Amino acid sequence: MTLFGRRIPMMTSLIFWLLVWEIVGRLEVMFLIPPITSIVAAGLNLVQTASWQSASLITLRAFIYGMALAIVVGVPLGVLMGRVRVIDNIFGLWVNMFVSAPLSALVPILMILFGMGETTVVVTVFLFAVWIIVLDARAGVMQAPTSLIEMGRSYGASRWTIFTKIILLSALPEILAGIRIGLIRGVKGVVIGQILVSIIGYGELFELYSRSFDMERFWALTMLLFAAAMLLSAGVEHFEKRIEYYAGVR
Amino acid sequence: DPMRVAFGDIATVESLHLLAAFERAREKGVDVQVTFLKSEDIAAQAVVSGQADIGVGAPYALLQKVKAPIRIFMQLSKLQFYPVVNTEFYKNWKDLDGQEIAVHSRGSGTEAIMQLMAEKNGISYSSISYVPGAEVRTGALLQGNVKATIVDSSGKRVLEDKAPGKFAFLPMGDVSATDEALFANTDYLSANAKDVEILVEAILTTWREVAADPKSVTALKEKYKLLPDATPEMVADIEPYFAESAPNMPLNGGGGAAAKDDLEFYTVSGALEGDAKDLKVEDFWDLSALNNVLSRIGTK
Amino acid sequence: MSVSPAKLRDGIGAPKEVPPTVLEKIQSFADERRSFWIVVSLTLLFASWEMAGRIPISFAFPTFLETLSAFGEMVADGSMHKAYLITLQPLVMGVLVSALVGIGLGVAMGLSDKAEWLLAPVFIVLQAAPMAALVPLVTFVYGIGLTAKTLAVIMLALPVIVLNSYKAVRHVNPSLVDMCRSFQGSRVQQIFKIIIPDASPVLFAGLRLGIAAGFIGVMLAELLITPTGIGDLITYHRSVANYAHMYAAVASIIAVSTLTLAGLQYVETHLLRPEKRRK
Amino acid sequence: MANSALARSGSVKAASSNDAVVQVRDVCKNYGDIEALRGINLEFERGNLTTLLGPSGCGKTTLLKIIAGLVPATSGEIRVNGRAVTAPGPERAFVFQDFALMPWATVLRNIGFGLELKGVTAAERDRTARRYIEQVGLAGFEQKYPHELSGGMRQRVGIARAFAVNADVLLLDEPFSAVDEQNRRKFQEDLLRLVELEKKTFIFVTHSIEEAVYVSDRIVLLSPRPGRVSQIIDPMIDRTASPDDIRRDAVYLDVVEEIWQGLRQYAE
Amino acid sequence: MANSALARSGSVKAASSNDAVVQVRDVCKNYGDIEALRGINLEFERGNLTTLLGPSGCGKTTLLKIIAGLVPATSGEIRVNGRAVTAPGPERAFVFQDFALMPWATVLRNIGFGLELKGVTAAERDRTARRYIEQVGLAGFEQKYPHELSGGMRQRVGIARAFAVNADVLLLDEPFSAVDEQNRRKFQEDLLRLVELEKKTFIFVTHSIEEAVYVSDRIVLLSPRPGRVSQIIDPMIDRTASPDDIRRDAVYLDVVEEIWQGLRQYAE
Ligand SMILES: Nc1ncnc2c1ncn2[C@@H]1O[C@H](COP(=O)(O)OP(=O)(O)OP(=O)(O)O)[C@@H](O)[C@H]1O
Ligand SMILES: Nc1ncnc2c1ncn2[C@@H]1O[C@H](COP(=O)(O)OP(=O)(O)OP(=O)(O)O)[C@@H](O)[C@H]1O
Ligand SMILES: O=[N+]([O-])[O-]
Ligand SMILES: [Mg+2]
Ligand SMILES: [Mg+2]
Repeated sequence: MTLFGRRIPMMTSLIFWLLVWEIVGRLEVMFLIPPITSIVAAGLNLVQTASWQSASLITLRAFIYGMALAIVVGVPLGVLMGRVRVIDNIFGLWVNMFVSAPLSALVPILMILFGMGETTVVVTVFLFAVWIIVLDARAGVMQAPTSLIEMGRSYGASRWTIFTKIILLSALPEILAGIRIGLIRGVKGVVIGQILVSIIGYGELFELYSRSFDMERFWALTMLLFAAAMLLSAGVEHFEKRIEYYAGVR
Repeated sequence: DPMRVAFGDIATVESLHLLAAFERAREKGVDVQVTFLKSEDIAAQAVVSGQADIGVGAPYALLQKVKAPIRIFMQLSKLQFYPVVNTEFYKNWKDLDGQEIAVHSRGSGTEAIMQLMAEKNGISYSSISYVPGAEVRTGALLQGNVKATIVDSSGKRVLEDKAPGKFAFLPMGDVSATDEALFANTDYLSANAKDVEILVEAILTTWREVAADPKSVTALKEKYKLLPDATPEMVADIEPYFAESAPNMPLNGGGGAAAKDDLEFYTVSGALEGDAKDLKVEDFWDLSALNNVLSRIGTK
Repeated sequence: MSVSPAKLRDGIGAPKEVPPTVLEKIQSFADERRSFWIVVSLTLLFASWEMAGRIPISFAFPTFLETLSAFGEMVADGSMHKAYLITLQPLVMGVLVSALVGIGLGVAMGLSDKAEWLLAPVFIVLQAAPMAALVPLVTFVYGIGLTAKTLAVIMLALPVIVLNSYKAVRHVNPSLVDMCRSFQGSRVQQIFKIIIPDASPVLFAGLRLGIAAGFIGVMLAELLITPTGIGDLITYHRSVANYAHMYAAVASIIAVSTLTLAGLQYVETHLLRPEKRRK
Repeated sequence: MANSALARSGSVKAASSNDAVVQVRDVCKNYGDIEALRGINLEFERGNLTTLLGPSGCGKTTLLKIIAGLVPATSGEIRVNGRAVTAPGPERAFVFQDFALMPWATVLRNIGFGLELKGVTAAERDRTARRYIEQVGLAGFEQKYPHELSGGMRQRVGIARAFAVNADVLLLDEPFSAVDEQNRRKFQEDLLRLVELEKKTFIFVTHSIEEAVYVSDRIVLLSPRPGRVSQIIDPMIDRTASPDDIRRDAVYLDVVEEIWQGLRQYAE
Repeated sequence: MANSALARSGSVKAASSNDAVVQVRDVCKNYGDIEALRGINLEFERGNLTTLLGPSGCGKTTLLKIIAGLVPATSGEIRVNGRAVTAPGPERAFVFQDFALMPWATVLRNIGFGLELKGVTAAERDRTARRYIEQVGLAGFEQKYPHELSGGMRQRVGIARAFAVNADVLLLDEPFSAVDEQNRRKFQEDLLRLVELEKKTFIFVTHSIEEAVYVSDRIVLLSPRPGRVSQIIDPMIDRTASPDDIRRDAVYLDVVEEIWQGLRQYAE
């Protein structure tokens, strides 16, 4: 937006909304909305508590394991689906189904299969993240330009060389985009897993704070999570842009 | 091996005495590890699937259905619930005929009580909605989202405190049934008899101490550094809570008598299928550990 | 999001031209019929499910047939359709509200720089954020009833609908807009005759994503706020160890969501966009 | 031999010809820091086809859109039929390089769209649209959608739509660039026929020197960014000759060569 | 006047000329039900540039790819230097319409890619690549990525890559179609220079009649689908003349007109 001939960056409106929040909080309209300043204070306090630190560690660990699994499984499966027709036909239905299925309904089943601990949360993260990674990897591989593949063939490249030197590299931007969306979904998965499954990590803290109506800490925790999700996505996006040819492909 | 306990709730003031008892068992060399889970039913699943050794709750319906040999081995508390109505709408049990009520969850003790009361008073509800968490139901009552439900003792205190006279607590007569108990797989109980007895003894002695002096819980909290993140309001809540619940604490771990009461209560409420007479206590309880401990420390 | 056939499968290795063998005949039959692969795919999954259930891999893992019969039982005794009547209420209401408000806000953001400045960042944050964490909050304000659940659905569905509508309007073909202007179309004509029709495929895609998010939201609400509808079937049958029933309830909600989304896509391509219709 | 009436830019002959339908006066255009056009002065006469030619990015599209009123000039003014304009008007119609057809509308509706926006009744605009469908040779395709047409047919829909509103001035931005070479030749001949038929003012943008020379009454050569008028050439080709004869006409060949020599310095 | 040595297809002169580097014998190609090519017989001689010309979809690309060994013929055979081939080989190099550059590789690596696949050492392939970078006028751009280049520069990378493997036969599929008209002219002149310089066999596909006549030693006209050889024309243009003189040469103009008359029936 431009105001008085000057461009105002878009994200500055968040400052405006935080101000509105502060005022609403100060007016004590709702106990749910404490002033931002006290949320920040609670947040500074929160990060020093042992319970937050251990919850963060647990959450982070579940997230990293789940994501690693999603990438390790998702990328190869997507690549295979993109290259092998039969595999695509067999898995296509399920991948397309689960990418938009209400996985939150599946979590109760995961709990009784994988236990009430971290494993279930890891599996939840995996399930939230993996499908989009598969789909994007598949799309990337299928979009590898025919002419690049023919170019490789015409210069005598073996199938394997074409696969590694041309197809995979062509697919890299899509694969990364899939991972970025997968990361965001993974964050949602780790939270949903923790609050549905078992009272571990952030799930426990959320439950604790909301039961004791400790809104300052509740919001502080929420905002820390939101910020982490945004930072994560911005981080991958930055990495995507650093791949020199990205601009050329897009 | 550690003794893995699945607790179907987060740690609050109301479980301080149990936490203290776990600490004592630990002092005696039992490596108790507690996992706090979202709900009792999940805790029960954990025991069934072998992810936990001991669960906390009263999963009678599960015990009857599931193939795994799970047995209750001691009672921790009895149902201490208070049917409550908003006096703007209802005054007594008869008023609830054909009305909607809210209870904790399907098959829970709270539903059992309400069904039992309906039967005793010759009424039936139009529908039952499930609202887990006594404090949630308390809040819902205060906000007017629910007009008739059943709450726990701290909910009762909150209601009396925040809206004196607005709510009426309906008479229940004589109901005695387990609210929370400890249960485990029979294999576990026989293989770890010594540890289980240490745990039972630690709980019974703690219970007896608390019953004798409800204020001692605060000291226990300090001693074992329990609930380190508790807010001042929570701490202030400790004494009144235990003062109120002390008289009702089972000091002998329930045992056969409690089991019989439960079978009767839960068949009437519909959580258990069949006739109470035909159900055998041995299919639900394993009394050996409790009896061994009681023979050592005596009954009260 | 549809399963499109691998277009470039002939990229490597030249296909040979020889008379078709039986295998190739099956292959060409399979290529022509998507339903063939759907059947193969379903059969494989159900067969492996059945086998895993018979081993069994877990005490809580019913076989496919047990689950199917549990499903039949719940359909027969009416508990299934009763549950759906309850679950669909907050879902439908939440999605309707999100669609109306979301498309409205999104289109406004697409058309006006001021609205964009004010709202886009908020929804960008909400979209990336794990909104599930906020579901417990709505119970504080809206209690445990239909309103709270509807709100949970809205919280999950709205951001994605808003952002897609916004993107849709921003990505309208600028030369179509120029074309309309060059024929002196008014702003209203521009919006209703060019921008909205041109944006409608993306608007619809956003709606589909919103509905998918709404299903997640309603299941969260029914598992977190109070167990009703399908959420109640899931929690109740779990608590009494009726695992086959529990699986049937979960599978049914996933199937219903998938069919809803597929149906919507069908409606979109077959009724709205002539250029996407298959001849 | 070559009738290259080289009028250096700036030699304004504004007042002289009152037949100028479109006058461009001192038009400059900056996009932020980018100076796209600098001091453009031009006149376009009724019944004439003028081509804007120049290297890529020199501002041909920008100038055309400024005349159309789609893009505001940074300074200077545009007069159409003597009146200054800053917005699109009914006397000008634009033909877009990418056709700008509505994919959700039939050929008939696309062609009648300009009339639809003006509030002309359905019956009347259908009648008009059908007349132009006939004229551009699309009879029988009324109910087809754009995706069912070839590139050339789509472009004809775009042209018919512009004709249907009966504007005085037709602005065409590389209308044949998406059409393959062989069809393009045919289109050029069609265009000449249309210029003959409808006494309108055509302003045409192309990259092709041959095309420009073949179809234009006048060619305006623009210099690279910032675009200025570097040369104005009136090919003076005898259009009564057959296409083949025109293409081997010495005048034609001289003009092509002259322009090529002028532009080749800008090629890479 | 016009030296239109109209050789009807089928008049095989195979045995006669032993100088034919590439021989196409009775090649047919069906894509499923679609018959793309029917009974093609052609020979391509060393040092010559032959153009395949024909309406869109007539099978020009298909024929080129069959010669390259990228697409198998349904029947018939291709002989290169006397040996039948069915797969790509080092004696043929392909230049792609869309350049087919690897976006993740620098100009240097792209140009050296053919050598890289052959297992040539890094030092050696860099040396060769640099020589051709020089030759196509891209010196200084070695470390750039394709997206940093203009369309014309990208095409030159594609051409340099094909030259770098030192194949006998160069197959070019509309190499200039993505280059703008003015740069295209320059490219055509460059191409003629390269044909002169490197004594290779060029097989060239284009849509542009002028381009074909301007650059070719021989033009093969294909009929619409199923593609058959409908005419073979040897323009016999004196290439020692200047580009401008060539373009106004009567022979040149006659051949263009003759081809145009042959093809216009296929235009829409
Ligand atoms: N909306 C815009 N914002 C910023 N710069 C622009 C914009 N439109 C055009 N330009 C710049 O203005 C210059 C002229 O652009 P214009 O499209 O008018 O050139 P053109 O002569 O039509 O080019 P081409 O032959 O490639 O169509 C270019 O350098 C272009 O990058
Ligand atoms: N992979 C394929 N599968 C099926 N049909 C194909 C395939 N490739 C080409 N065709 C068909 O074969 C015919 C010849 O195609 P080809 O691309 O060789 O024509 P072309 O002369 O190069 O056309 P253009 O001038 O448009 O490049 C066309 O009708 C085309 O639709
Ligand atoms: O514990 N409750 O029964 O709510
Ligand atoms: Mg332009
Ligand atoms: Mg082709």
